[in-house]
Amino acid sequence: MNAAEELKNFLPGSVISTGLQLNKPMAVIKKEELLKAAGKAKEMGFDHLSVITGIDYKDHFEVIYNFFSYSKKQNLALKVNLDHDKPEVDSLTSLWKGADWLERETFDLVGIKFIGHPNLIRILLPDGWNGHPLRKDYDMNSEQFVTVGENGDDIVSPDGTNLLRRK
Amino acid sequence: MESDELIINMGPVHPSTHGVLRFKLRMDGESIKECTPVIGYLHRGTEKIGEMKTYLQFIPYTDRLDYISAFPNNYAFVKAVEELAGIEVPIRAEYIRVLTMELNRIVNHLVAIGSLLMDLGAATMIMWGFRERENALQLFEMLCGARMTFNYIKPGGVREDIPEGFMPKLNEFLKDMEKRIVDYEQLINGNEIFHMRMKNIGVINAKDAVNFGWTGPTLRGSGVDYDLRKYEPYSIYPDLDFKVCVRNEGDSFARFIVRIDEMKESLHILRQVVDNMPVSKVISSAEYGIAPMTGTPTAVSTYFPRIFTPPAGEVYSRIEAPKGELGFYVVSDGTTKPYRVKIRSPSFCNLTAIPSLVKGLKIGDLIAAFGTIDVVLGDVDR
Amino acid sequence: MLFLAMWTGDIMFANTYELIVFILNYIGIYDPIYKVFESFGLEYLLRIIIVLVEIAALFVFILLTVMFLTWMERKVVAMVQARYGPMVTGPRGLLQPVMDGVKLIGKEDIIPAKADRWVFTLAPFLIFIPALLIFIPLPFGESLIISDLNVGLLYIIAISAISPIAILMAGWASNNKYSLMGAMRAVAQDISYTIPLALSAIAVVLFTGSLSTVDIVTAQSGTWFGFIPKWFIFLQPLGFILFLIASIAEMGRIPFDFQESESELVAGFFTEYSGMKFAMFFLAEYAHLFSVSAIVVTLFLGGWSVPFLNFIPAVLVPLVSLGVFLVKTYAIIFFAMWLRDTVPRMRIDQLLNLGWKIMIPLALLNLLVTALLLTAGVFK
Amino acid sequence: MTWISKDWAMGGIIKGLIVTLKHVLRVGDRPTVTVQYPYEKMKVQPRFRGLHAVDENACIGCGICEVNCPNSTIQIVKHNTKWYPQVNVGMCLFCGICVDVCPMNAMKMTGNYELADYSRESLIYGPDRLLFNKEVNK
Repeated sequence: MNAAEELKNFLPGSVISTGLQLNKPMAVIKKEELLKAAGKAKEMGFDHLSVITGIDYKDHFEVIYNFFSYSKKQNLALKVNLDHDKPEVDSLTSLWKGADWLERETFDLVGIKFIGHPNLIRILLPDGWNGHPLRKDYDMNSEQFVTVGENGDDIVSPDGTNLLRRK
Repeated sequence: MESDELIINMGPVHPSTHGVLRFKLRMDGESIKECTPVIGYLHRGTEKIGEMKTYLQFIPYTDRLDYISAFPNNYAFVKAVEELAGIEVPIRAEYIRVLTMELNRIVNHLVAIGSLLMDLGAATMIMWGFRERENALQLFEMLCGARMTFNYIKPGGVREDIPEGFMPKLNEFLKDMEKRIVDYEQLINGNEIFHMRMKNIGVINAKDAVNFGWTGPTLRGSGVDYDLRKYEPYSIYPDLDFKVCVRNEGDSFARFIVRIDEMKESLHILRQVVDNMPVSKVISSAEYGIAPMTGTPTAVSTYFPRIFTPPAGEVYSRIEAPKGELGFYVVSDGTTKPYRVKIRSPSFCNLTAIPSLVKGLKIGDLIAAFGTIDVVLGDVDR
Repeated sequence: MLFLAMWTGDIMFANTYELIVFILNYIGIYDPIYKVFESFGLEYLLRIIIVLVEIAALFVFILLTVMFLTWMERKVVAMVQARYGPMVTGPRGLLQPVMDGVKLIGKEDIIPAKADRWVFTLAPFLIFIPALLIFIPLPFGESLIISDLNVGLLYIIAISAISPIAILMAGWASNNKYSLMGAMRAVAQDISYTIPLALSAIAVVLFTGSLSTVDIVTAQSGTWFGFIPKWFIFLQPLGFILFLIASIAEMGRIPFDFQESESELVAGFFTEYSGMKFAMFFLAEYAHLFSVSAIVVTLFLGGWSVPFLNFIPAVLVPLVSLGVFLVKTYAIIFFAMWLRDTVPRMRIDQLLNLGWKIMIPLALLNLLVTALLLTAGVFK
Repeated sequence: MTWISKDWAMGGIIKGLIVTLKHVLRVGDRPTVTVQYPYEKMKVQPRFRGLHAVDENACIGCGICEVNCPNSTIQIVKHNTKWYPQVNVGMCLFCGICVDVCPMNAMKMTGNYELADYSRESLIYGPDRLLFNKEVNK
């Protein structure tokens, strides 16, 4: 019995299905129950949150959490499916401090909101950037210009008017 | 006693932020009250590029993530693709891959230690480190024609076989390196001022380190006996004899010593690889289901399929890069390009802990603690 | 007559002025010149001219020394780091400092918009001039001293206490946080290190009973048992170590280079300076390196004196003693450069701890023990 | 009295001073290693990936390199009567994929690495600067 099935035994209501992510156990979790399932996984010994991945599947979003257990040397992946219109899921920052930046990055690039995150702002792109680049409907041809304002904040504009360009 | 707060912008152009990292520091005199890293100045959208390039075309871009140690980046992506497509790799190719990666680990740690010492004000170590790094870079140049951005490891093997004259030079390097590490240890390890600067600075216990998602030498400095090469072995690491270097103190000094020890272990691994190097072809071609083109000129020793399509699926594969756990989450939809590439870069995750690590310390300690975390901004910003 | 006379060990001339007058007299041109000036009633003008010549010579000497020191620093660092260092301009890159100077003069002199213009401009001069003034009571050799002040040592310590004010001015006027922090550090460091510096110098003064640098040097001539030179380093080993550490802190060099600490504060107090003003800070820094090393040599390593100097002709004594003095000084400078390549920087609070909690008590202890032993008549 | 320790002897610093002195005096196997670059150049390895070169006779102008270039560096342009690649070195990653994929093995990379120039336009290397002729070189 792999870790995903074990998790299903503990929380039959939260786990929709179990399967394999190539060769690693994976459980699909109801999005409302993610925090509970992740907490259970942490209790089971999965103490290392390796990565949070957000994927845009055009009709829905997937957020995948990869865990590792230092004590058992086992892998576990949790997956939640989110609506495309309202990509919101609970934040794991209360359980893993390392989730902070990973969630901010996912928010920044994929545009998934993490409810309960203490500081959910853009991390790689400047504040005020238009759109989330890793979404499939992101317009690659749109230009955005970034300058630094008087107080050190980034200012983004769709045209180059705020650039100091020599004639 | 409190004085007025001073807000200092450290970076993005600053001698010791290793590139374009910026710290917003709220200072009380010399003490740091709050430290906020601001990243993204080197963001090149590598993950988006990955969605637009074929699998082979994306490999050069992985070189540019952690440009100090590019072989593990190549390998991490290629490993994910190989797992996805189920490609068998010739044994000699695996040996060459491990050889390059361990060599690169030495290079990375030399740069890490050197720049740490330079940030502390002792400029000698970085020059000595670069002296040895230069020898290693020449080996890389001999092997694949590039010194930092290799594009050498390909799905199914490596780009070219080891050239003539490589092995003697490598042996010379290994012999040389052993003596040099003794020099480094004499220069730094016992230095009382270095102890003053490093011991009990930036302490993080094992539980917090795991909670922050720390990996690599930084985590092992906190006493977690964890190395993917050992506990989730890939490539030929199960056949090799090496030990995981762990220190229990969890301070900057422990993280430094772990790096020195890892260099020695890497030398040990390299010697085994050199001794046991098998003879076989270095790239598999039939596995793709494409027959090699007949009449292909032979100057480049092997044939690469230009385009190949792994079956639809997703994989998260990770390796122990010099800086920590480097993972690639690759989703394939059965076309020639990946549907999604997510990079779990060790620098990014290790940097998460900096604000709580340096709280209440002096500005000089920020440099020391930050130096021992060893980030490369190409890897942080991607 | 003069060429044959052996040196007796006594000071021949009180200062360089007298030496110059003697040489002019010996050649036989002093009297005619004096008469010319006397006929106009302007005897004092001759004195002034000679003093100005002396000062010009000193100035040129210091500039050349500083240029050589920058070259030497780069070469020593390069040798440690398995590099060549400057190689292109001049033989072995010896003219590199000249080219650097030309480059710096040619640079635009930038004054930041929100800087305090007057203070900003004044600070480099205020740091450069004391760096030159400090050489006035320094005996470069037998008879080679601009002025043998009877409060020489006090003068040196007083003059070197001006530089933190200039640094603070520079840091404050730049209107830059890094500069300000660098300046604050420099002041804190200087206050905590001048005290052990002065205390261990006083221990030396207890032996000589005089603050005059010439007296201190002459007290160190001769030998014990015929082979140990009578240098104060052997009487004051602890004092020497304290003084050396404090003087390296005074020079502001690694491991105590907090005023600059380029990996923390970019360039410290002169972050905003460019062009000639930057060059003045740079020159002052190396002039300081030379002067502090010279003081260490004067106080503890016997200055220009070596045992057995009295076997050479008296005419050569100033030259030989100058050579001896320079060799000793460069040894100390080399040590400072060598140390810089080996050790990392300390942290500012650790430095202050070291200064206040360890060095000042030790210096006081050293002073107490020295005074007790002297009173008991051990050193006779 | 815990603050009295053997650190006071500064043994570690003295050890370090000895090592650095050994370097100053070049004791043992510690030579000067830097190269005086513009006057003295390092030997480039045969596999070095520098500026491209295209075999005039072998190249058939098929455009496979153009398709496979990750950064769209290569364009096929007309030169005299045939079609040859033109490389924009300013965008080139020097990854070597064009060399790998060339079906005629006409593309190769030379050891020329001094590619700095005064304008972006001059970084576009047309066939006139890239072509070499194996026959002539013999």
